[in-house]
Amino acid sequence: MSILQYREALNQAMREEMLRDDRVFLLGEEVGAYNGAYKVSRGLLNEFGPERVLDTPIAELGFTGLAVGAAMAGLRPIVEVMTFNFSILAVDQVVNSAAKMLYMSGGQFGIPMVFRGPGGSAHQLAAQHSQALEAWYCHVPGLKVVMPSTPADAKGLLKSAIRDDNPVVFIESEVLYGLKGEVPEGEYTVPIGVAEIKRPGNDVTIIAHSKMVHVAMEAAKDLEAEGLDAEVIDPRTLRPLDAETLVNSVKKTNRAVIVEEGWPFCGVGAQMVDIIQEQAFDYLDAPILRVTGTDVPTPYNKSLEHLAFPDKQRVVEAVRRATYRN
Amino acid sequence: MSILQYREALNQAMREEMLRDDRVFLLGEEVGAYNGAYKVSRGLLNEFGPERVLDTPIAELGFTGLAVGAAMAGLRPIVEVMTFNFSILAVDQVVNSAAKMLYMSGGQFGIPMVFRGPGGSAHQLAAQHSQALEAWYCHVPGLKVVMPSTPADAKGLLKSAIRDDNPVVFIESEVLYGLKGEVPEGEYTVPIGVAEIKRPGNDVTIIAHSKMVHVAMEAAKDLEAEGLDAEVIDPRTLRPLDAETLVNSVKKTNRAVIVEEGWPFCGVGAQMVDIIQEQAFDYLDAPILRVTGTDVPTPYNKSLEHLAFPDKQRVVEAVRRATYRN
Amino acid sequence: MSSGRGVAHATGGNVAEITASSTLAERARRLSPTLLKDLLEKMLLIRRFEEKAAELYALGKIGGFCHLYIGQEAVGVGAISTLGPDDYIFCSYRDHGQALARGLDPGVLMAELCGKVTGCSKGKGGSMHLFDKRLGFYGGHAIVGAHLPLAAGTAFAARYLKEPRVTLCFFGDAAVNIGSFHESLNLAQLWKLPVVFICENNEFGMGTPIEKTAAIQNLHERGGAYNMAHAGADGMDVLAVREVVAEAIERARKDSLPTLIEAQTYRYMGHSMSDPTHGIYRTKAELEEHRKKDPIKRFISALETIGVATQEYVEETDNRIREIVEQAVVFADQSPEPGRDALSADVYLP
Amino acid sequence: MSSGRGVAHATGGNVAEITASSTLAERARRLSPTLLKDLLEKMLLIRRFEEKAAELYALGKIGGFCHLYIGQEAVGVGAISTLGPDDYIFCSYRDHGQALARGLDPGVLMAELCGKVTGCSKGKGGSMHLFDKRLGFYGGHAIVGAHLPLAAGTAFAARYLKEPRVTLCFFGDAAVNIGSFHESLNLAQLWKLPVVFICENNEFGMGTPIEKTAAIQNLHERGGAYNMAHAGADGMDVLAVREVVAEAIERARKDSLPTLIEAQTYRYMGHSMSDPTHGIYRTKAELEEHRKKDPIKRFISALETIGVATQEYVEETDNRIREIVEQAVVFADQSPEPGRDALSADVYLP
Ligand SMILES: Cc1ncc(C[n+]2csc(CCOP(=O)(O)OP(=O)(O)O)c2C)c(N)n1
Ligand SMILES: Cc1ncc(C[n+]2csc(CCOP(=O)(O)OP(=O)(O)O)c2C)c(N)n1
Ligand SMILES: [Mg+2]
Ligand SMILES: [Mg+2]
Repeated sequence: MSILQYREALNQAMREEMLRDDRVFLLGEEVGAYNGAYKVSRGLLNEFGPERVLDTPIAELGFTGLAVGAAMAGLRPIVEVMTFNFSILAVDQVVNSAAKMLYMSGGQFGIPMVFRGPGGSAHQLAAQHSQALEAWYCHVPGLKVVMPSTPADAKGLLKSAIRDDNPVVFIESEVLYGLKGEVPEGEYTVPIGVAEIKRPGNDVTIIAHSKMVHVAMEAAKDLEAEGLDAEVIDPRTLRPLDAETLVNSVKKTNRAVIVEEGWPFCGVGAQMVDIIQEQAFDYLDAPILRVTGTDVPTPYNKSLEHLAFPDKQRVVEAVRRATYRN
Repeated sequence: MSILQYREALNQAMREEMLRDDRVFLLGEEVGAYNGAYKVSRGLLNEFGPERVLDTPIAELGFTGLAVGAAMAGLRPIVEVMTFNFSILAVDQVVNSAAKMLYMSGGQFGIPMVFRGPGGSAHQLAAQHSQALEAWYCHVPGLKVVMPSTPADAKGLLKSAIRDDNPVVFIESEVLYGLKGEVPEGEYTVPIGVAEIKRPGNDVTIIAHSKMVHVAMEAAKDLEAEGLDAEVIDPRTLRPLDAETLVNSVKKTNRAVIVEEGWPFCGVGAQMVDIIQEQAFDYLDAPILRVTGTDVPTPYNKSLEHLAFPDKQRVVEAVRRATYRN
Repeated sequence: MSSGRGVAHATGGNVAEITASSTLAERARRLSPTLLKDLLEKMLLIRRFEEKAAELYALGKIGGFCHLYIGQEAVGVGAISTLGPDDYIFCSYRDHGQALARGLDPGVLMAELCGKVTGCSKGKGGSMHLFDKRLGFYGGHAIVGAHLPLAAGTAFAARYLKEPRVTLCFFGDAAVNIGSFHESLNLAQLWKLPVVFICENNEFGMGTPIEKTAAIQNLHERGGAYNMAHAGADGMDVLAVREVVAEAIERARKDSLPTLIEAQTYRYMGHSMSDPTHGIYRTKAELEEHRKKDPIKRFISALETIGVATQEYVEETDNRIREIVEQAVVFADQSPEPGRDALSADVYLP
Repeated sequence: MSSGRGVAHATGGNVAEITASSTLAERARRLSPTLLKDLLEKMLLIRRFEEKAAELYALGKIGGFCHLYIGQEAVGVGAISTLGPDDYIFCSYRDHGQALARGLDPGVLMAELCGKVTGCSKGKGGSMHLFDKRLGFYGGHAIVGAHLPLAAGTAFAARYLKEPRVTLCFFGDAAVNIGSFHESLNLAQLWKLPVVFICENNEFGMGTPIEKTAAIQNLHERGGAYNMAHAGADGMDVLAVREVVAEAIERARKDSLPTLIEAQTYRYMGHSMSDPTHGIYRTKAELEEHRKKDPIKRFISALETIGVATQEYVEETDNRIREIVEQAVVFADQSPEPGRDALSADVYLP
């Protein structure tokens, strides 16, 4: 094991896969000479040269489409969107080209592409630069959606994503880039589609992904002090979702709280609620509760921004309600 | 009452509102000289002239943004997207400009814009021309999302949408354009945010919007023959959702089936499940079931396409399961 | 056609002038009879195939949106005749003609239009989404402008893999106003990608004349905004198209540089089978006027002039092609539909 | 600058040559001292304000992304000095300078940067989203290129309402490669909208030099692709900017026609406060070289040459402005934060 930052883990994953397979290349704004807006691609231009690490114009739709075309011709592009806010500009190519190509060509053209970058809110970036759009991508058949919460998962899942023959939307977290954690030495991958139980428990299941995993873990610690033993699950992949792990946990705890940073209406948590209530209806002792981002565009002001996103306290309160302790 | 087609009802709504308010204008591809790709704008160019009915280039992002800017300067644009498939190209302007402008300007700039056109599948239009994207728009605070299922609602809701001071995403149905129905004579509107109980019943609540309302009504008829008395509710507006009407119905029937044409994962139905299970948990006698579009890009072949979307039979079966009659 | 510093210019400002210098027959004389006959056969095949497709659409055997190529045959046939077997082709939804020009079996194409499992996209793509990987036929894309970046992508891959493959990308006049046209052309020139963008200017995007939507006269001059070589071509003259495209293909293959070509052509049918051929946006007289410049008739008369084809030969060929099209219908009719399993197949690779 | 059929051309191919013909001082002589002093004061105000903003950012009083305008003052001040009170302005996220040039109160601006309720966007927009409806200041937009169509929209509204209002739209060099630039310019020319697009070419989009991303030398020549009048201007010369923009504003106001202007300028600071001023993409020497062409110093020396300003006047003015900026900080500091209710307010109008 070595201790790495989340961004270093991602960097290692790309580097190792580029060494392993010539067809893997990286393109995006500032990924080359500038080493990436968030320094995730540091050193890659130096090591692999400008043929494999390409600084693009600000043209998300164009360069994402170019990557899809390159994938049709046998390459394995990694597209870095500077942040997922700008992925909205490219979303037509992700949905209409990447996700549907295999199907509408009757199975001829798979698109082995990774579409990655940071999603969600950071610090006071305001309405247009702070949104968690995973629910949109999760809605679309043909895509896989991966959101790692630790350096180890970041590395292992990104390597799996690069090797996957399907388009993978890989959403990182800007505020986790500096997070340090243990990462296994040497070659290893984490499979797409498998959730992880971060903390076993018996009284309630808390499901959270990406940076919310850390909020959930903190809440679980506080709850422990109150005598509540929470099981925390990180789905890691949102599509395909490891429903079995979620449902089995709820069958054991009989209660669930789902935490996400995104907006509430039609969020990822709603889909989890749907699955759990359908598959574990008879086990539920209370309604499943959700803790989500507030249903507003993100405000700039720091205190308002803080109110806009889930925090430990709100998770603790939801768990209390779910366990009828309030 | 007069009998009108759904498209005629929409046409009347636009015409009346354009007569009523000079600031209302229409723009989009083929809306003028060609009378609209689906003839919804028939006659409007003739009556209002090229200053108020504008044929645009194929530039969804550009002309939608232009409409948002025009709204900032006091006009009340109606943007016709030829179909909602192409709205994906404009979605940045809808989400980042229209929906957030009021908020990020601290309340200075409301965007009174209607963004309308047909959504969902039609007949064998294949993967890129058949998708129901309402879940995406419903996810976004700052937007309202309206989906009428009858000529009367089409007219009354479109008039309300045009008068609304907020951006309204108004999703019509291509296969309903020819549908005839009674429409009140003279001036009238249908309020945004109010569901309609299309058929009262006691045994199960079926919730469906847009063209799925008609599928649900047919299913309800079949179910009646089996001795099952279904209540069918058309939310009409998806955002803001009339949760109260839905929840009250389920408190009465204790069971719910939700029908939608869109993809299952993170669909609108998932959000309804979330709301109902939270607010009517103790009333539910069975898991809430969903009947959705299949989780695949839409195939061209007719029989496959038919399999890809909910039909009466699938709704009937879901109700049987929800009432433990299978 | 020229490139270089500043804004590049076409040899002729107006595309109509481009081939005025020498007649079609004179230019034909320089080419082999085999090639000329092949071009004629391809154009005739497209014409007869499309006429039959219109019939099957009326019968309900073909569904959805179906955009015919009648009138534009010279563009697809002339342009594709310059390609090698490993080159890539991208099209919009108006893609039957190019698929046939590339050698897609008419039966396989007709089967796709009829939604049969023997179709080139297993009946799941339909008219707008024809694909044949082995032929380098990379689709059939139905979002206006969205395949231009894809074409830049295969061109990128060719350069990346150091393969001498060129990409040819067809699109309509109305596509020059959408963002992805701009982004793609800029990327292609910037990264020196071996791609030829060919705009089939059939004067209309659905019912709207291009002058009403593009703030420039000669569409190919938009290449100037990217320092890209660009040229116009008479799209009703199969050899003119061939010449202009051949030069661009060479530029792509030898120098790894893109070109923007505008082929001036005309569509005889409605935008798609759901639209009228005329009435709102053009008169019948206007349509008839254009039909007189028919690319097939013009080419036949040139071949007759230089003695490569006789009237009998043309008739016989036409009959043979009609028979091929009949057989294509039979093949499509007799082919099975995809099974239920097909619904959920091909969403993900394992 | 010229428009007309075919591809329009600028008077000078290279923007650096544009104002070489007469010196800044000579041109200043033709203008009133009041105007000249106002221009100087505005530029100084921006410079001092931005320096202070950098300090407050370091102190953590300002958060998020904060893009300073230091070095580019002549563009905003020169351009906005040509507008009438009812005209519209749109900016990218790099918008402090234009807001001050338009007359936004420095205290209100500083309060916004500090997220206070007295800010021009009630503390909810922040640095990237400055809005002031009464001043015609229509934002502050943070998606590259996304405000160009908005600007076409207010211009459309002016024409629709038959109001003589003109829209001025600022954006960066790197924005010329995105789709909405293309779509907006085409629409603006097509519909003859009274809008002036002004590209502030500060040579870089974040850390990438514009030559690496735009396949054309002089960005304003892209106007040619839309038959749009276009011109370059020396963006380090406030009067040069003023002249070129004034001509474009007149074209918009009188003839309802758009113009694309490229102002050649330079940013002294990092892309945003999170980025280094130099190191990866430019050397310190390069930066210092550019600082020598400082638009404020240049303007001061011209005003001294023609006797409009003395050194004492400049010093005194600078001190006065520094005091204004101090007061702005005091105002911001003393202003309250928005209350909790603000979180869910302003999402919908009733
Ligand atoms: C982005 C987008 N907007 C709108 C449409 C609907 N549409 C399909 S074809 C078409 C006209 C295209 O005209 P042109 O590019 O000239 O090609 P042609 O059909 O003449 O071959 C339109 C508006 C679409 N498919 N994609
Ligand atoms: C569509 C989009 N892509 C990427 C970004 C991230 N981004 C913000 S500013 C910027 C550089 C813009 O450079 P330029 O247009 O030259 O303006 P400048 O910052 O130099 O004023 C980038 C890439 C964004 N805001 N929007
Ligand atoms: Mg056309
Ligand atoms: Mg710049």
